[in-house]
Amino acid sequence: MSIFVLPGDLIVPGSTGSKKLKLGPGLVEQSSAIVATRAGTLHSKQRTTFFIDSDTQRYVPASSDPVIGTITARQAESYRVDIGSASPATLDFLAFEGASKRNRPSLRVGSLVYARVSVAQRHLDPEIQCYDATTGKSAGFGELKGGMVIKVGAKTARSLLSPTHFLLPLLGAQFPLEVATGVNGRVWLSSVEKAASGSSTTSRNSVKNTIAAIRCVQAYDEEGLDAKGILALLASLSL
Amino acid sequence: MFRFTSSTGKARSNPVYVQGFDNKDMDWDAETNAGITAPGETIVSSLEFMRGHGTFPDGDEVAATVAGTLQRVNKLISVKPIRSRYTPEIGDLVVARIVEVQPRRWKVDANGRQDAVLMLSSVNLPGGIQRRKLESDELQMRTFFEEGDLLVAEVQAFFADGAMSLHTRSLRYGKLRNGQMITVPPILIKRLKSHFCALTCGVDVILGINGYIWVSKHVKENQQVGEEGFDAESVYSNKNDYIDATTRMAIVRVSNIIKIMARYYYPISDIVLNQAYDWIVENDYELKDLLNEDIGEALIAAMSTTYQ
Amino acid sequence: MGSRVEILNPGGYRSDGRKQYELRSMDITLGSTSSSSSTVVHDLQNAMAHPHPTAPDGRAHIAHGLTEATAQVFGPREAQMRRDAIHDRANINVQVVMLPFSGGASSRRRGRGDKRLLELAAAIKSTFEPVIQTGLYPRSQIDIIVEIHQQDGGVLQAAINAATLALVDAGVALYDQVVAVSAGLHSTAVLLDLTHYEENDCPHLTVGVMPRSGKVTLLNMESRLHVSRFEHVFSVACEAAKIIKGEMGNTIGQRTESLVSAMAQGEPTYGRTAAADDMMDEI
Amino acid sequence: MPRPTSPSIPEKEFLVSAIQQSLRLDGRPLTTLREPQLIFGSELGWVECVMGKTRVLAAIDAKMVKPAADRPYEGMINIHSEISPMASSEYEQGRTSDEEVTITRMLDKVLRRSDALDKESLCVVAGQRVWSLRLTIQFLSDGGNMLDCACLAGIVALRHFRKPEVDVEGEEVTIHSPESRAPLPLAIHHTPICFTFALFSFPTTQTGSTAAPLISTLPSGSFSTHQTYALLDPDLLEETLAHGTLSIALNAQSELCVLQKMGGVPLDQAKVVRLVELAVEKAKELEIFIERSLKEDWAGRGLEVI
Repeated sequence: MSIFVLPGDLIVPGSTGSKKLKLGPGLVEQSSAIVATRAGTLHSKQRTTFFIDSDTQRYVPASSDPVIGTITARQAESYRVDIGSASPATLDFLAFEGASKRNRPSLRVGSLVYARVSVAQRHLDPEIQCYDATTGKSAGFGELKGGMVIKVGAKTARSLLSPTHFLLPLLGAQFPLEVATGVNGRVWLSSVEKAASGSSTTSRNSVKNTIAAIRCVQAYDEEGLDAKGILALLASLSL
Repeated sequence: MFRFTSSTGKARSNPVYVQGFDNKDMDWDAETNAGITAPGETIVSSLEFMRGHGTFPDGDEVAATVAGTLQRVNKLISVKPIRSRYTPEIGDLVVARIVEVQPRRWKVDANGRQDAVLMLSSVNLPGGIQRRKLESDELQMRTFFEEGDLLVAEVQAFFADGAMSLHTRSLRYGKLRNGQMITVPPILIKRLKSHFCALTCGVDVILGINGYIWVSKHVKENQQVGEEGFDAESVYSNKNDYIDATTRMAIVRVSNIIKIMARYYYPISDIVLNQAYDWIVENDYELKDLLNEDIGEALIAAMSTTYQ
Repeated sequence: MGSRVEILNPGGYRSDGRKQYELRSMDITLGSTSSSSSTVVHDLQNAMAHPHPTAPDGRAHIAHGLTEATAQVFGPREAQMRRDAIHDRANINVQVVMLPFSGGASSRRRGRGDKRLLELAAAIKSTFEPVIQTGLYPRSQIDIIVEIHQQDGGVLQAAINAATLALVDAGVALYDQVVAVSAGLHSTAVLLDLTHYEENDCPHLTVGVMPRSGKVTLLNMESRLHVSRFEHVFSVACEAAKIIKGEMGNTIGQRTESLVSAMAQGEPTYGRTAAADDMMDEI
Repeated sequence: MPRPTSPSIPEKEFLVSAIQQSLRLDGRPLTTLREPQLIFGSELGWVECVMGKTRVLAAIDAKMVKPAADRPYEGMINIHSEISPMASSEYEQGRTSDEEVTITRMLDKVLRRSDALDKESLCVVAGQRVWSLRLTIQFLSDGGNMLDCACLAGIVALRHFRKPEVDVEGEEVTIHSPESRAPLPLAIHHTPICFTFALFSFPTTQTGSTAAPLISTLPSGSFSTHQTYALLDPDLLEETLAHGTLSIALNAQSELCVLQKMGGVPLDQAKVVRLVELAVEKAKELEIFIERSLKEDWAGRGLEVI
C-alpha cells in the first residue's frame, strides 16, 4: 500500500493494535498525530514501521549507508571525502582493513572510495569507514580504481541496491561488469575485460561496454525503462 | 636594463622589412653565441646527454626553458638562468624577513619561490643554548620574532613542495639590528668562505645568498654573540644601539656601492666592496652623488680595471 | 564620415607608408629602466604595507609602431591568498590595465570590471598556462601585470609579446615562447600588423604562435571574413610571427649576452676586452 | 555551498581513454552536436533552447526611446546575460565568473558587433524616436557548453520577435497593437551560429603503452609530440576537463563572424582550418533546422489578420 503524500499531510495508521509505531525517515510525530515532512510515497512494513520514499537529489547521511565519495583533501590523521552531503565526511587513515600506523592507505586527492557511513549525527560531520566494523574485513569497501562514476536519483540508487532488481543481472549477462552503488546517488560501473593479453588496460570494448552500461542505468533513472526497454536500448547501442 | 630597437637609427626608422621574409637586421645570431640560450630553443639534438636544470626533452631534442648560459659537465647539460629568483641549497646563509606568526612556527620571506618556514624548535631561545623549550614559549612567540623583523638564518632542509626550512641554531644567526637591507639579484652574490664580512671602513655586511644584503654597524669582537661581553637575554631585543654620524655615513656609502653594483650586474663580494669604498674615499665623492650615472660607471670601470 | 583615406593605394603603400607585408618598427626594452628598481631599499613601513618587494622579477616594454605595452612579472612567489595556492603547480593570475590616456576606444570607462579587459586577461592567462612549467613551482603564484600605454591597433598582439618577454626576463621556466601578430584583409590583399585605423575598416585577426612547435595557441577574430579568405590570412600571419620571433630572440640574446659579460667582469680570471666597455654603456 | 569538487581520478582516466577511442559518454561521435530543441513561448521573441541537459531562455522586449546623440538613425540593442545560481551551484549571484565574461563577450560579438540586426531599420523618427531592444538571456541549467546554447537562443529569438507596426504623421506616432495590425519582423541580415570545440591533448607515447594515460588536467610541455582531439559541443565533464576551447561563429553563407581560441593547448594550422570547414557544414544543417522550427511555430500562431 503506497500512497503519495505531501509535506504536512496527516497520516492515520490502520489498525495496529497495541504495538508501538516505528517512524522512518520523512515522518514526525506532532502532538500525537503523525505528519509527513517530505513529499514521496508512503511505505509501511509489517504495518508498524512507516517511511516515505522520496526521490531527493541531496543526500542526508544515515549510519551504515554504503556511499561513494571523492577524496578532496588529505589531513594529518584522515582524509576529507565529498559524499554529496551538506558537509564533507572524514575517513580516518586507520578505517581500512588491516590498517596500522605504519602502512598508510595509498589514496590521493581525487581518488574514489566505496565506504560505509559509520557516524551520522545531525550536528557532526559524517564519518565513513572502508571496512565492515563487525567482521573487520573490507567487505567490498575501499578504493575504486578505473571504471566510471555517474549520478542517479536516490530512488534508483536504492532500487539498484536491492538484490531482486532486474537491471544489474540483465547488464551482467551482456558483458563482464563490476558495479558499486552508493545510497548517495552515485553509481560506479566498470567493465574491465580480461583481454586476451591479460593486461587490464581499458581495452576498446571495455570502454564501450562501460558506456553502454552507463547509458542503460541513466535511461532507467531518467525514463524508468523496463527490462524490454533496456534490452532494446542495448541492441541499438551495440553497433 | 637594455634598450634595443629593431633596426639602426631612431625610433621612427624604417620598419622591419618582411618582403620575402628574409631579415637583413639579424646582427646578432645564435650560432656565434653558442653559450647563450633562450626558452624554447634547441640546445642539443641527441638524447645521450643527461638533462639538468633549465632544460626539457622534446622528441629527440633537448631544449632550454630559460634565458641563460649553457653549462656542460661531461654528460650533464643544464642552463643557468641569468635572472631568476633565489633557488635555495642546504646550508645557504640567507637574510630574511618575518611575514607571519603561526602556531609553533614563523612564515618568512627569503626571496624564494614560496615563503620559508622557521620552526620554533629550530630557534635559539634567550638565555643560551641549553634552555629547554617550554609550553609557554609557544604562547609568547612574538617576544622572539614578530612580523617585519629581519633575521639571518641558514637553510636547514626542504619540505615536499620545495619550501625552505630555516634554522638559527648557531650563535652567529638571529635577529638583525642597527642597519639597513638592500635587495639585489641573487646571482650576483658570489659564494664566499664566510658571508659575515667586516669591511675595513668599520661596517659589517651580511651577504645573504638569497640576494638580501644587510649593512650594519660593526659589532666589536668582545660583544659578539657568545663572547663574555654579550648578554644572552637581549638576543631578541628590538632596540637599536646608538649609531654615530660617521658610522651612518659609512653604512649609506656601502649601501650605495651595492646599489651601483647591482645596477651594473657586477658580482658582489667583500673584497670588491672594500676596494670600491677606498676608491670613493680617494675621489671623495659626495654621498648623494654616488647614485648618478657617470660616477656609477666610473666606479665600475675602476673596479674592472683593478682586476686586469 | 570624412573623406575616405585609402587603406592601400594603387602603388601598394598603406596609409603609414608601409608595404603590404611590412611590420611596424618594434622597440623592445627588457629589464627595469628605473635605476633603483633592481636594488630595493627595504624601509620598514613599505615592507609592512605589502611584504612583497616592489621590484618586479621581470619587466618588458614593447612597442609595435605606436602601440605600446609594458608587462611586469612578479613571482613565482608565495600565494597572497592561501585559497589560491594549488598543491602541485603554480597559480597564474593576470591583470590588464588600460591607461586612460592610451587613446583608442579606451577614453570611455575601462574600470576594473570592464569585460573587455577581463577577457583579455583571461586570454593571456590561458595562453601562458600550458607554456610555463608550473609544475616546478608548487603552491606558488605568478602575477603578470600588463599595462597598455598606447593603443594604435594590435593591442592583443603587444600584450602577448610583452608578457612573453617579461616572463623570459623574470627567468620563469618556459617550454616555448608565444609570439603574436595581427593580420587583416583589404579586398584581396593581406595586411600585417594593422594600425587602429586599418583595424576599423578591414576584417582582421590576431594569431599567437609557439615558434618551437609552430603550433597556434591563440586565435582571435572579431570581424566578418569569408571562410575562403580565412586560410590565406591565417597562414600569412603564422609566417609573420617568425619574423617577430626573430626580433624578440635578438633582444633576449643580446640582453643575456650583456648581463653575462657584465658578470664576467667581476671574475678575476677574465681579462676585460674593450668591446665589453661600449657594451656597458648600452645598459 | 562547498565549491563543487573537481572530477575524481577515475572519471578523468575514463574520459581520456574514451576520447582516445573516439567514444563519448552519451554515445555521440566526436564531431556531432547534441540535437537542439527550440521551445517557443506564447510571446513573440521568447524562445528556450535545450541541448542535452543545457537549457537557456532568450526573451526580447522593445520600447521606444530617444536615440543616442551621435547615432540619430540607429536603434539600440543591449543584451543582459548574467549567470545566476539557477544554472549550477558553481555560480554565485553578483560575482562575475569567467564563464559569464566569455559568454557575455561572445554574445556581444555574435549578436551585436556582427551587424546581424540592421540597427537602422529600428529607426522610427530620426533623432527622436527609435526602437530599443533588450535581449535577456536566462541560463536555466548548465549541462556544458552554455555558450553555443545562449548564442542559438539569442539569434532565434531575434528572428522570432515581431515589433509592432508604427505610423508616423509629422510629430504624431501611433503604435498599432498586434490585434489591429500584424507586427513586423526585424531586419536580420544573417544568422551567426556559434560552435565550440573542447580540445584535448595527450602525448602520443601514452596511447600505445600500457602506462595509465596522462591524467594531468593541464598538459604542458612542448606539444610537438602530442595528439590533439576536438570534441564539438562538450558536455559538463568534457568542458571541465578540457585542455582548451576553440569557438567558431559563422553564418550559413560560410562567413566567419568570430573566431576565438583563447590560449589552452595549441593546434596545428591545418587542424584549425579543418575545424573551420567542419563548422561551415554544421552551420548549414543548423540553419535548415532553425528555418523549419520557426515555420512550424509560425504556422501554429494564426495571427494573420488579413
